[in-house]
Amino acid sequence: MSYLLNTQEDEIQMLKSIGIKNIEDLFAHIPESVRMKRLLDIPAPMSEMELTRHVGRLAASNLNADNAVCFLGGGSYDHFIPAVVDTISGRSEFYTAYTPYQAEASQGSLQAFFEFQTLIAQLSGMDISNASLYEAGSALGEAILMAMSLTGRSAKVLVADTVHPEYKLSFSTFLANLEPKIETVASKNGKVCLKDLESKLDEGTCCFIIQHPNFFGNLEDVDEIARLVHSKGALFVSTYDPISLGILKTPGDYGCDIAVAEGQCLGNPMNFGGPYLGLLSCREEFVRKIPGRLVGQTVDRNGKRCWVLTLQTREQHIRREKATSNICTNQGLFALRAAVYLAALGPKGLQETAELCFRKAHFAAELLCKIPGVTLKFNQPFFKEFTLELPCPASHIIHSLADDGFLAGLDLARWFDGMKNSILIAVTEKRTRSEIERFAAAFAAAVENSKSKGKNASYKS
Amino acid sequence: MSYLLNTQEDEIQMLKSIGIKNIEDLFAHIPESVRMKRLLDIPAPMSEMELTRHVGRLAASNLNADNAVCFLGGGSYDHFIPAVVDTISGRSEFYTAYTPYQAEASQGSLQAFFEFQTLIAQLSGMDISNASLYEAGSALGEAILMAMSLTGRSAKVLVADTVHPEYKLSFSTFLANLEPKIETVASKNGKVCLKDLESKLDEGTCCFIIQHPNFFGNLEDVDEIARLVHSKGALFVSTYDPISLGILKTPGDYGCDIAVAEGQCLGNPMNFGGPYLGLLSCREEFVRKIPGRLVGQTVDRNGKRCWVLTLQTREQHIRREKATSNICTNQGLFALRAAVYLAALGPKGLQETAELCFRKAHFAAELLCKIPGVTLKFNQPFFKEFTLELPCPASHIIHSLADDGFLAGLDLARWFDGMKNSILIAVTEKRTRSEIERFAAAFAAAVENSKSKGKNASYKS
Amino acid sequence: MDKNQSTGLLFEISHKGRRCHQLPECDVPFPESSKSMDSKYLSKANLGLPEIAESDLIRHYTNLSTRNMSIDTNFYPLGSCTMKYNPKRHERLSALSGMAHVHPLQEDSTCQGMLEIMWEMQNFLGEIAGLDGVSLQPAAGAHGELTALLVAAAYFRHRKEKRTKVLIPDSAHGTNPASAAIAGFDTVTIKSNSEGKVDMDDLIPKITNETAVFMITNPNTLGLFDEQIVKITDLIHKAGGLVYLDGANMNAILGITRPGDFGADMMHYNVHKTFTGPHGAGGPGSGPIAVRKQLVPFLPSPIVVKTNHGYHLDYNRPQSIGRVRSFFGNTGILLRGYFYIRTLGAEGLRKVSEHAVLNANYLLSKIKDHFDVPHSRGCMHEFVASARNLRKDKKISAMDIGKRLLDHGYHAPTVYFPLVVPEAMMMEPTETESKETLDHFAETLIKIKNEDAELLHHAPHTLEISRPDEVKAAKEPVLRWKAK
Amino acid sequence: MDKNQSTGLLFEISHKGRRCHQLPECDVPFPESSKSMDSKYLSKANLGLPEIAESDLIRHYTNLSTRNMSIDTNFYPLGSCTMKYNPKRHERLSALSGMAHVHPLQEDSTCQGMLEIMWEMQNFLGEIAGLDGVSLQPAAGAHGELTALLVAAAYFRHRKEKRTKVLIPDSAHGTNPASAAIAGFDTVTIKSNSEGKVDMDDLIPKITNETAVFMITNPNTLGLFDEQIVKITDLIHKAGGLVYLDGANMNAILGITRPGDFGADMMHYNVHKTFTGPHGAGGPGSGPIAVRKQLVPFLPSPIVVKTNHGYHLDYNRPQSIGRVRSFFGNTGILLRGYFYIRTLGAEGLRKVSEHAVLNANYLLSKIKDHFDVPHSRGCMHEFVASARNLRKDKKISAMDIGKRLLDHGYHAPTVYFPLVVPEAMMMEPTETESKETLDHFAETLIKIKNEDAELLHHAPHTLEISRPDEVKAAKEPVLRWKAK
Ligand SMILES: Cc1ncc(COP(=O)(O)O)c(C=O)c1O
Ligand SMILES: Cc1ncc(COP(=O)(O)O)c(C=O)c1O
Repeated sequence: MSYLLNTQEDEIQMLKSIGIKNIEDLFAHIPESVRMKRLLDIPAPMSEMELTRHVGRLAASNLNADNAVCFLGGGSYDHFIPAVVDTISGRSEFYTAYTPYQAEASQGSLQAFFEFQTLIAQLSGMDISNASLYEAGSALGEAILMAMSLTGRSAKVLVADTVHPEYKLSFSTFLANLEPKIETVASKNGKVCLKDLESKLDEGTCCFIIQHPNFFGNLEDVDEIARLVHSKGALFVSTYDPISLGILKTPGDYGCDIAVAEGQCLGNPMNFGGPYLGLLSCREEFVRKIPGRLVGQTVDRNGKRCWVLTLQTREQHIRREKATSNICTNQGLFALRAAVYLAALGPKGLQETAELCFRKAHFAAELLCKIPGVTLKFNQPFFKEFTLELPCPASHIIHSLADDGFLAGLDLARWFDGMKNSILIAVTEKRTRSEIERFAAAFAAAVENSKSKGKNASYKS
Repeated sequence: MSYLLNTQEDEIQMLKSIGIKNIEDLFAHIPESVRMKRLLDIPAPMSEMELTRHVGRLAASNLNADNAVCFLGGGSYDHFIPAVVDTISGRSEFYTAYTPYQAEASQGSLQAFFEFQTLIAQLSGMDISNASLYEAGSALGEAILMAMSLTGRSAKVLVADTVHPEYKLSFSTFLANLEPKIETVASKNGKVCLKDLESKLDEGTCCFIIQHPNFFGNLEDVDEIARLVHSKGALFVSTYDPISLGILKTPGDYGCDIAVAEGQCLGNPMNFGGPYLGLLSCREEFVRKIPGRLVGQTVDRNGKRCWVLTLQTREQHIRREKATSNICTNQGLFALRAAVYLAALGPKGLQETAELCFRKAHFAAELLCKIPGVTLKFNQPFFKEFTLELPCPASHIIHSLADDGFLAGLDLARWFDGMKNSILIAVTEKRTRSEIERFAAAFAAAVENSKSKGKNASYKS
Repeated sequence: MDKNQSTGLLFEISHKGRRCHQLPECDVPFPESSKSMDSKYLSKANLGLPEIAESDLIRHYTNLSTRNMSIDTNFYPLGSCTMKYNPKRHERLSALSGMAHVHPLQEDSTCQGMLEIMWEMQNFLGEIAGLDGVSLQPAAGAHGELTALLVAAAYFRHRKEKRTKVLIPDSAHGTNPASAAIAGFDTVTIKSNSEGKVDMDDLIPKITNETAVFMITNPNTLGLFDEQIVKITDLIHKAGGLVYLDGANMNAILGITRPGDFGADMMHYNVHKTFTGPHGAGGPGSGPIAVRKQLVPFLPSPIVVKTNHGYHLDYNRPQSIGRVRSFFGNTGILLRGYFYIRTLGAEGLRKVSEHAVLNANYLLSKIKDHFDVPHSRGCMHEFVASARNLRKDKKISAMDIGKRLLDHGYHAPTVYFPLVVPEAMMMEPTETESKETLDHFAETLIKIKNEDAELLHHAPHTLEISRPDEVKAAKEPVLRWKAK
Repeated sequence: MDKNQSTGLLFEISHKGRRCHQLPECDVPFPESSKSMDSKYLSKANLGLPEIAESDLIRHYTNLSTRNMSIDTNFYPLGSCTMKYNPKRHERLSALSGMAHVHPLQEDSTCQGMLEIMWEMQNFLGEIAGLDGVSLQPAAGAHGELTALLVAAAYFRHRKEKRTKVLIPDSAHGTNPASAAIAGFDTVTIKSNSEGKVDMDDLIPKITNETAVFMITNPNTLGLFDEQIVKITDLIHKAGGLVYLDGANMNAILGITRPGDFGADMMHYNVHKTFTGPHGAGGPGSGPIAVRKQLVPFLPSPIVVKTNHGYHLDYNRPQSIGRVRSFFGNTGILLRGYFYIRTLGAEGLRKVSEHAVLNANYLLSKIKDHFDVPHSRGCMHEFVASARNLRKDKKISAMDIGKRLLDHGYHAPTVYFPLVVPEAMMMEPTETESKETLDHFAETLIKIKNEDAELLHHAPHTLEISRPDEVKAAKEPVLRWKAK
């Protein structure tokens, strides 16, 4: 198998034109000592028919949101993806183009990204957005760099311990060799402890990072937090759930300075973790510190409106080590998908989606809490995700529900010792009443079962 | 749910411009007596999410060539469809365009159809091809009309009884109210009985229709047949399997006058029977009698090569009752798919595909014939399909193999009494050795089982 | 962003030795038996198929595609063709393995989901038609016409009535007379009156005891609903004939009035028009027919029936005309029609027609002071303007206007049909276009009308090609590429 | 066939009350608890998202798409970007439910198929690199650079070595210094010599006991394989430093030579280049890294391991730097890379590089008598021509030539990079283009060179737009649409 075009006859003519005898001569200047004397150890080639069969078999072996009912969230969600999103992102001219360096030959993508920037700014209630970053975790890293250079403070970064653990791990690694130390603000009953925040905020603090709704599903006291953070001249960085903005107020509404989000939920498949879509929007005055690509409007020679990549003096290919970020390839196609998704939903669609998530999540929570020994871990307002305390290890429930065809939720013991019996459950607009009811029934059975098991044998999960 | 664009505000303005009060007024001239006073009795509307769930459930309930292993043929085959075929036929500009009446705005499709006509002519070894007909059965009807007007004979149409029964039924209905009577030429050991053919051919015979490889999978004595048919001045109409031409000689090679085929196997899914693709190609001199669309090459005002629909004086919209055919909408998109398929395979690909079919079919036949009581019904050379004689009703085997995840083959009792124990089995290039071996094993078990059952209870299928 | 690259013919860009689709090694031993194939059967020469690599193949067709106008890129007011939007969810769902890869000859028990859909579809189409029985078998509208006429012939044969004539208005689509001829009938043309409707004075004397079928398109090809319909159908019925409705224009009357209710005994649907099957640059379509009770026994076989053992295909129909094609029908298009009907529901279907008619009347209101529209009263989902005066005054033809519209990114209306209107321009906006689009289109039409005639004669000026030489194409037909 | 229709901004074609995606009625009772949501959390104003119907949405984007050049429509010799053909089977297979809809936090036991692929992918990339450990986590090349440098920093920290400097050739891509800075290192620039390779006289004195990493792109951004590489890596190793290979140019050396074998200790891949992930007009990419044994413990977590209970994600890696992003990685692009590698096999991969280099050298041979190519000796998969003389003689810049190429349906080469060549035009044809395409491209280039300078200054002349005013864009940035 190969995708080559040139045949042996072509090869001969081409070598002649080049003035060499055989293909090996092309590599003559590579030191003999480091040239490979054998073939790579890679399995034999496969025709399309064989590959299709092989991959089909592997795919069939994975539980997924189509062959199972998904209540698993924690930053990646099974929202419905309208067919139009796939149709449009499937246009060759969009997905087989490179970054739009040649504006004249890229107006399609440039306009689409300009629309994306506008949509994200509108959605988040901020002034401006960039053209995408990798995903939420690294985007928070970029936001912190931004905050440092904006505030000139580099001593301390504060983060709520209700932020997604993987986000925290990501930006901590990101900052590992830079000045600021990262301090965690404790939580109380599943949300930021304002006292602890107040005590930790100081003149050296460049920013405070929250997630809202937070990792456990709870809503934070965003207004109070904004007040506290700003009172110390720090920047307020909030990580939001784009879908939640169908009913919740925007980061802009509550005084956020840099808004970050995971855009997967906007028409992008869960893809076992990627590609995803890092969203970053902020105040207009931060424009020259913003990381990543920016598309700007201008006019051509004839005064016709058009779009170009702009403010590139921020970027690595011009600024090199002084760039605001090292990002080059970003998430173009997924930004396009998110734009199509938001345009397809429109204001009413987003609101209805958010309301369905909200109502179904609360319906599910009520049903599940009817199970003896199962309670909401925090009594806080939540949106589409909530944490349950179980009378048994979450891992038991998750394993046994997998056999029943459910992706049951997230075992919090993965990151939090002492949360062995806590499970995080997400409910999207896709879940029907009957799915939720079947889920609750299977859940109850699993709890029963595990408790009884628990009595005699006390095996490790 | 609706796909309407105009809102109530729009409606009001539009009604004003029209000069009426409300939408009902638009229908005022429809006699009150025949206006509907109620809503249609149609189920409640469904959102995309609901429809997707509903259709997904129904689809999952169907056995198909993806979730089962397909040995079922009889005119519709599970050949592999390369991804490029779907990608190209998925281009909006191809599948959401109408018949290319406006050549200037349709050069894409027109060139693609011109290429299709060339490909089918090349493939079948004939001079020219039209731009597609519905499917093979009705295409044979069109071929007969053609033959009648070409030969000026309308007394008799001869057809081999080894032609697909549904094709025969189709063109018989087609000709029901026209002059010619249709006579069947008997078969001997699974192929045309030349004696019977000779005896039935006469000066009133306009054409003789065969299928090669024939319905039972066997190859016909095409050269002898051609000689006989032409000796009586009749036309030789042959129905071929396009895939078989990777190794078998073409209708053109064996002196066929009008070549017809089912083009489903050329990159088109089985679709529970349609849309399919009727192929018709013939000698150059028949051009003004050919049914259906024809794309021709010409030049534009500036002498640039281009393509148009041509010889439309044959067609219904000009000729009305005198047209060569009543066809209007044909199978454009599937002709495109077939063209892409043939171009993707190329000469080697088609040959390799045919060889794989041939070898795997023969391998399967040998394995199956090792089962006690199972034999080849005809000892004739065959291509990818063959008929087995079983020691039990085919229907039993088919039912029980369905439970094992096989589409086992075709119960010939469906059309031929006295063939209760005969099954027609097709093997395409997609079938792997292990699938064939598992099939043979399951087949053996089913035969065993059915025989023993047969002994005590002799239930009807 | 096509620049004439990779759009030579496949055969011209073919290059010896290139491959796209490649196949696996054969994994079965070379069977004894297969040796036995006599060389007399085997192919002689190379088939001369092109040899092209995957990347070039994709570039070839992707660039070709951009030389088409289409619904997804342009407003396409092609009269009589109902070029409405094709929902993308239909493409996604009809591609599911459980839909696309079901074999037509599977046992009923293994495809209950498919049969359920087809059974429901039969009922939906019967209900919308106001008729009693449905066959989903015909592959397109013309095929439906022929099938229904064959049903009528069988019905009369069964009744031992010798009826040989089919009456067809002069405004009818060409497929009507063509279908009648193949069905073995003689056609009799009925004139249109000054209003573009059936001329009763011409019709009445032509109704005789030889009259088999009267084929009417209603709304007719002028986009007018012929309110004489009840009277007409009565007359035909009294004379013992049957009335056929050409359903190409059903988009105007869904849930508003039903053919069965106004006297039609048989009809076809164009699922690819009314129920939005993509047109695929010329098909596939689907042309199911609905008929009145007395004709049901004669419908093609099989038909889907529901029993308490589930759904199955009923072949046991002794009076059936048989088959008009192999296998079930153009299922893939029927599926899209089913998805559409289930998406819209009864209200939605009615709104389709309300807005199809609203849009046509609105467009008419915008242009009627500028273009001559001979039969504008009672316009339904489309109307036919005429360039006859423009032709007289400025030598501007309907074709000129159509071609010039292309320069503005609009597909041309249907021109020179129906034949009863000179210089006809038949415009059908459909319900899936916005007021803004119609406003811009109307402005453009009016602008064009006032453009210099020369400019129009040579239009289009901005497309891939200028006007093709159709005469040359027909005089010296070149229907295929030939190796030099 | 786009005619400027429906390509106003989404916000300009928005129309109050229009809908595209509509949702079902809520099927659950209004829950008690939900009432308890305090209004202080709830949104105030309308978000101002556009309101567009499905048909207009599709038309908008379909028409927009035709304003792009792309691999599927045009030859795209954009140097350093490896714009090779993206096989369609990859799109089909990565869209399977069992691939696209797998949740990243599922239990390992429920996604063994996915883990098997990722485990194999780790091994493939290790083998191709000649290195010992692989992390699939980085989202793109730059992310891979940063990740590897963080690994290096952790390694030195672990060894209690204070090494603060990263040496980078002046021909390096901008992401190298940018990544080094974020990883907390100081960058030291190394000059290129007259041959466009590392200037050893400049390098050697700059190697000190503070040297942490030497970052090299080899083949370098001039498309040259620096044969000093073994000597260089020895020197760095002797000084206790590590060598990083920027793998953007791996398309030139697959199976020919391995970074690990010529002394690199760390590298990143651009799966979206070398292993043909579609570029998506700017991503997504995937930038996995491979490292030498001593660095493996510091790689990000998790890593896929195979045990006799199947595959699982190993998080238990105490020395790991942690995560560089949430979740596993850009799996969707890794899948495409896996499909590609499985399709080609060892021979196929080697042939990719052989033909990538063959094509570049062939193109070079066609134009080198017409264009000045400062460093043509030992050209690999790409080369850099210079318009400096044209600029002097005819005032024709690299940009002018690039823009003019667009008029001929070719995407421009990479211009003004690398910085070490004035008026640089970096051309990378890749292996998925034919000799014919390269011939036509070369002819066109030569033709353009001899065109009138004025014509070139104002090129392109045939595209959607003429040259944009970039200065205005940066001076008065307009980064979003605003309601008037
Ligand atoms: C009025 C009318 N009748 C019949 C037909 C024929 O339908 P089809 O093209 O589906 O065969 C058409 C469509 O072209 C039509 O417009
Ligand atoms: C030489 C080189 N290094 C690094 C990169 C950065 O890779 P990515 O764009 O995937 O972040 C690129 C691609 O632009 C490159 O060409």
